[in-house]
Amino acid sequence: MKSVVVRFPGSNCDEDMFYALQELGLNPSFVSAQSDISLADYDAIFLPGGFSYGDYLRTGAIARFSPIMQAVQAAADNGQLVVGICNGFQILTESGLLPGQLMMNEVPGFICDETLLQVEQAESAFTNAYTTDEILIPVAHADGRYYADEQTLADLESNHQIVFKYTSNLNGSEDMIAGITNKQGNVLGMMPHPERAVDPLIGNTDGQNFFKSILATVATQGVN
Amino acid sequence: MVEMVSNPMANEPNPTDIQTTKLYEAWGLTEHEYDLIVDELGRLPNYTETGLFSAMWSEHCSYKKSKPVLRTFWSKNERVLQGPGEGAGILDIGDNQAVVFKAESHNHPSAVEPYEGAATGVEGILRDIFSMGAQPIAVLDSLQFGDVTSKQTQRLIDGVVAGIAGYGNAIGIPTVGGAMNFDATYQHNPLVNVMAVGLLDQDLLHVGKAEGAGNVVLYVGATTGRDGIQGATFASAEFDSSEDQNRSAVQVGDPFMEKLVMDATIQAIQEYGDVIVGVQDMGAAGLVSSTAEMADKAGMGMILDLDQVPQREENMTPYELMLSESQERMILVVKKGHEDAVKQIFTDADLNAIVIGEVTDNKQYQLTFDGALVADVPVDFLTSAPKVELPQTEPARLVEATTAQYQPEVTDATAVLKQLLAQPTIASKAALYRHFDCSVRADTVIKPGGDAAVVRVRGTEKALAMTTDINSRYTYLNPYIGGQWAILEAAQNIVATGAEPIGITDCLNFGNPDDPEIYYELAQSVAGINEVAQVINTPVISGNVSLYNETDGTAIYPTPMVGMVGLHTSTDDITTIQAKQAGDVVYLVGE
Amino acid sequence: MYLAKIKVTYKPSVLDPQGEVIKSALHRLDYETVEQVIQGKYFEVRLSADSLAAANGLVESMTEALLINQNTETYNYTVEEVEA
Amino acid sequence: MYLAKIKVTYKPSVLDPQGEVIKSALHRLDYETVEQVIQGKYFEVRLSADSLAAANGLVESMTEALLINQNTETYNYTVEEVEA
Ligand SMILES: Nc1ncnc2c1ncn2[C@@H]1O[C@H](COP(=O)(O)OP(=O)(O)O)[C@@H](O)[C@H]1O
Repeated sequence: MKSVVVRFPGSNCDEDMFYALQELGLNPSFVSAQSDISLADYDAIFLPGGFSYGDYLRTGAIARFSPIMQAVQAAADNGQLVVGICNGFQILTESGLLPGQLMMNEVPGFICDETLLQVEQAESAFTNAYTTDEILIPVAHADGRYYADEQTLADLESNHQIVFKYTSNLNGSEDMIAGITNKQGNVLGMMPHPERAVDPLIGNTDGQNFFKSILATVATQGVN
Repeated sequence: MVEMVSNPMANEPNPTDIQTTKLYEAWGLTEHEYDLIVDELGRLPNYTETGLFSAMWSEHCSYKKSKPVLRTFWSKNERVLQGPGEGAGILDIGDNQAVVFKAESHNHPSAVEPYEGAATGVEGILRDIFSMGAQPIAVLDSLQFGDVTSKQTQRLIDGVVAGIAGYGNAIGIPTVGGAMNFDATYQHNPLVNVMAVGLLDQDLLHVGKAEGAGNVVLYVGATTGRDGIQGATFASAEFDSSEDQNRSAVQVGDPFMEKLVMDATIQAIQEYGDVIVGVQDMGAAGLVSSTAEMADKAGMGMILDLDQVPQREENMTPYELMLSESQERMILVVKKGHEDAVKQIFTDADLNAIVIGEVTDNKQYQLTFDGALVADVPVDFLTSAPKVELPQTEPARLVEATTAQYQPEVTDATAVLKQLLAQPTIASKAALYRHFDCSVRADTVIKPGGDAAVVRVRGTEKALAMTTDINSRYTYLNPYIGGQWAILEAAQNIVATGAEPIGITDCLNFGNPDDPEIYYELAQSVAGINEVAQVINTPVISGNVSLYNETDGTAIYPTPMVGMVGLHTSTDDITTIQAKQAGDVVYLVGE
Repeated sequence: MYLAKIKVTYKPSVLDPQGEVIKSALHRLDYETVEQVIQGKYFEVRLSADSLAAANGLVESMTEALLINQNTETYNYTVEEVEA
Repeated sequence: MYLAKIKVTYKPSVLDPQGEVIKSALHRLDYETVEQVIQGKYFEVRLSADSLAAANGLVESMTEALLINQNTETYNYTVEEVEA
């Protein structure tokens, strides 16, 4: 298993992600968003949270054009796992790797909290290790309201692409959506932060199984 | 490139005009101070030079009025690696690691422009931390507002909270604690104090010193615009609610740029610490204050070529370039010949990194502009404002105060408890601190909502507890005891998490010190803090002074905020505020 | 040199929470006759181009490529020639 | 019913970090002839008033009271009569 964390200018959860991957055995390294190397060697690619390019213009709008994004696109097409957390999710929707868009919270303002998520897809590449269907995961965002048109929402539902839903709608997301995958199921974006919930000292370990699921998926599929 | 239409200095008053119109008085210099300058230089200072002195001799930069009191602070023990006088203070926490912290006020800018004022307050305090070579790990605040039901206060709270969140969240340093108090005394003069805590490898410790003639002065970060010109003087003047013209002193922060500057500065120190002689952030009175202080600490001179300073606006004058408080800028002094390697780190991050001058051994502070020498003054004179000894008198209200015990009558304890809990100062602030990202970096063990916050030191068994405290009503009733209370409450909050208090910073928010009663309050509160500091072994390693917190002649309550840090040697010992289970016994300890 | 002025707004079907918040704030300030507030973005872009038609083309293409998200936003713009 | 369109921009001396970042992004996307980008806000406000002059007055006063920050921003606006 080899994983990589993409650092955009303005990423600020890159180290948190790295440590979580390291602690759970996903063998991470870093790559700069400004480089245009291939990511074909990595089983899983992580786009971390933060404020890439200051989140100026729109969240994720400028990061989407970073040189590394071509390699991310290629990896997604190739069936490797691609995970965008928070700002990473925003980058994935802006770049069209995931449908819809993340918009300003229904009540404007940044929210830092922990929230209960319903695991909607127990068998997905990112959730198969969960044994309960409700998990508590930290959230920290101002632009987390998932929006998509009706057709897209219906497709997400019927293709089983909705992986996590909020149990109470803290930001006004359509259908309480907290995280989705692409149709193939190898690209995931979610607003909550599982990487902030892996360490007993911090008081929450519900994020561990997220990473264990990815490990298990890679082990069985043997992507690389 | 823009064409230089004409010499931008052409319209500046000449030295004689400055003397006859007493322009310097509008910039905060007294006639006596001006005469000292004329004597020392042996000539009349020009416009640029007068501007340099007005900024460097302002209370904000020179502490000329508060210094006699600040000197009394106890600031040495076995842990202290760096006491007051640098960007931030530093304490040894073992394993070759150190904790770096400081508090800062941004009261006046926040009163005028709550969002940007608070945001740039966070920004400035973070720069103080990483300019020492440390990685910031946490931000705390201490906010004092007026009547919570007034629209004006609500606008201030919204702006200040959004500003702290907007900056801290984006740069990715968690805001882990703070305090928010309400009292009519702050109605027109809210207080916005922020504190930042950082972690340092002792080998990487850097201070703001410009040693070694010939070494180069490297400017890194954002371009210089006309924002915040004379901000330091502005911070050292009383507010008059009838004037709005102070508004030109507002700066806009750019957390994205600061994140790049922070990461690149820390990387440069890690990789090239041996050739980086000194590091200093540009805060109050920007370029002049940072460079002159660096030269003075090393006993050196400095010459700067202002044509090299990257400019955001056209036709800026030397005066404007030197006094601008544009944010996200740093000064590095680098051993001659090594500047290219250091520059590379910044240019790789798309940041300006430009040699603007060099260290000299003639002890003069010299500026050139458009090929001509536009300022030439002795460094040590520029950085040592004439001392001011101010008189103190015990305030009449204290002399006259009755010492009889006030006995509240409580007939319905439930009703009183409910009333207390409904007090804005006592009520939960969760709806507001929810806007602060308290868990980014994934190291926050105890979040807002407890006593002190606790942040672990990753890779070790250690953790740091931190808190800010003040009760200005106590200080108003008795400045000495109020000072004692502030530090004791901080210590109680630290101890409640299981940590040992190891040091403090402070933010001394007072009215006009020229009023002997106010100077008395200042001196007495400091004495109160100081006494307890020695008893509990928490040296005062950094701090900040904000004077002239008055509106139309009425001062705020004396508000000496204390920020304290404690050390957990084992994360196993961290205790939280929650009641753990039914049946547990409740003890009351103490007298 | 050309100056483009571009106004970007949400498509009508998209919730605009800022607009709602501002409307309530205006009501509280006694501007009670305000029926609706929409908050959008406004850009001024100075660029050189060979002709007004070329400038128009550039502005449309950069707006659609970067300045707006076509899922949720629409725009209109003007371009005028200005002094360099 | 009147429709006001209000464009708000930073005063020229105020740092516009967004504009700078967007300009660099446009350059990277090969829109190299872009010299300057300013990002501002755009509001559309629907309101009723007794006359166009009254509407103009209301718009100016609400803009200065709430929509802009007079320390850092300036604005211009138009008001037109529209169907209710
Ligand atoms: N402005 C603020 N920013 C961050 N945290 C805050 C703020 N105000 C209060 N808090 C947090 O709320 C909790 C209680 O605050 P406070 O009422 O001031 O407590 P106390 O006076 O008991 O220390 C503390 O954890 C404190 O850190």
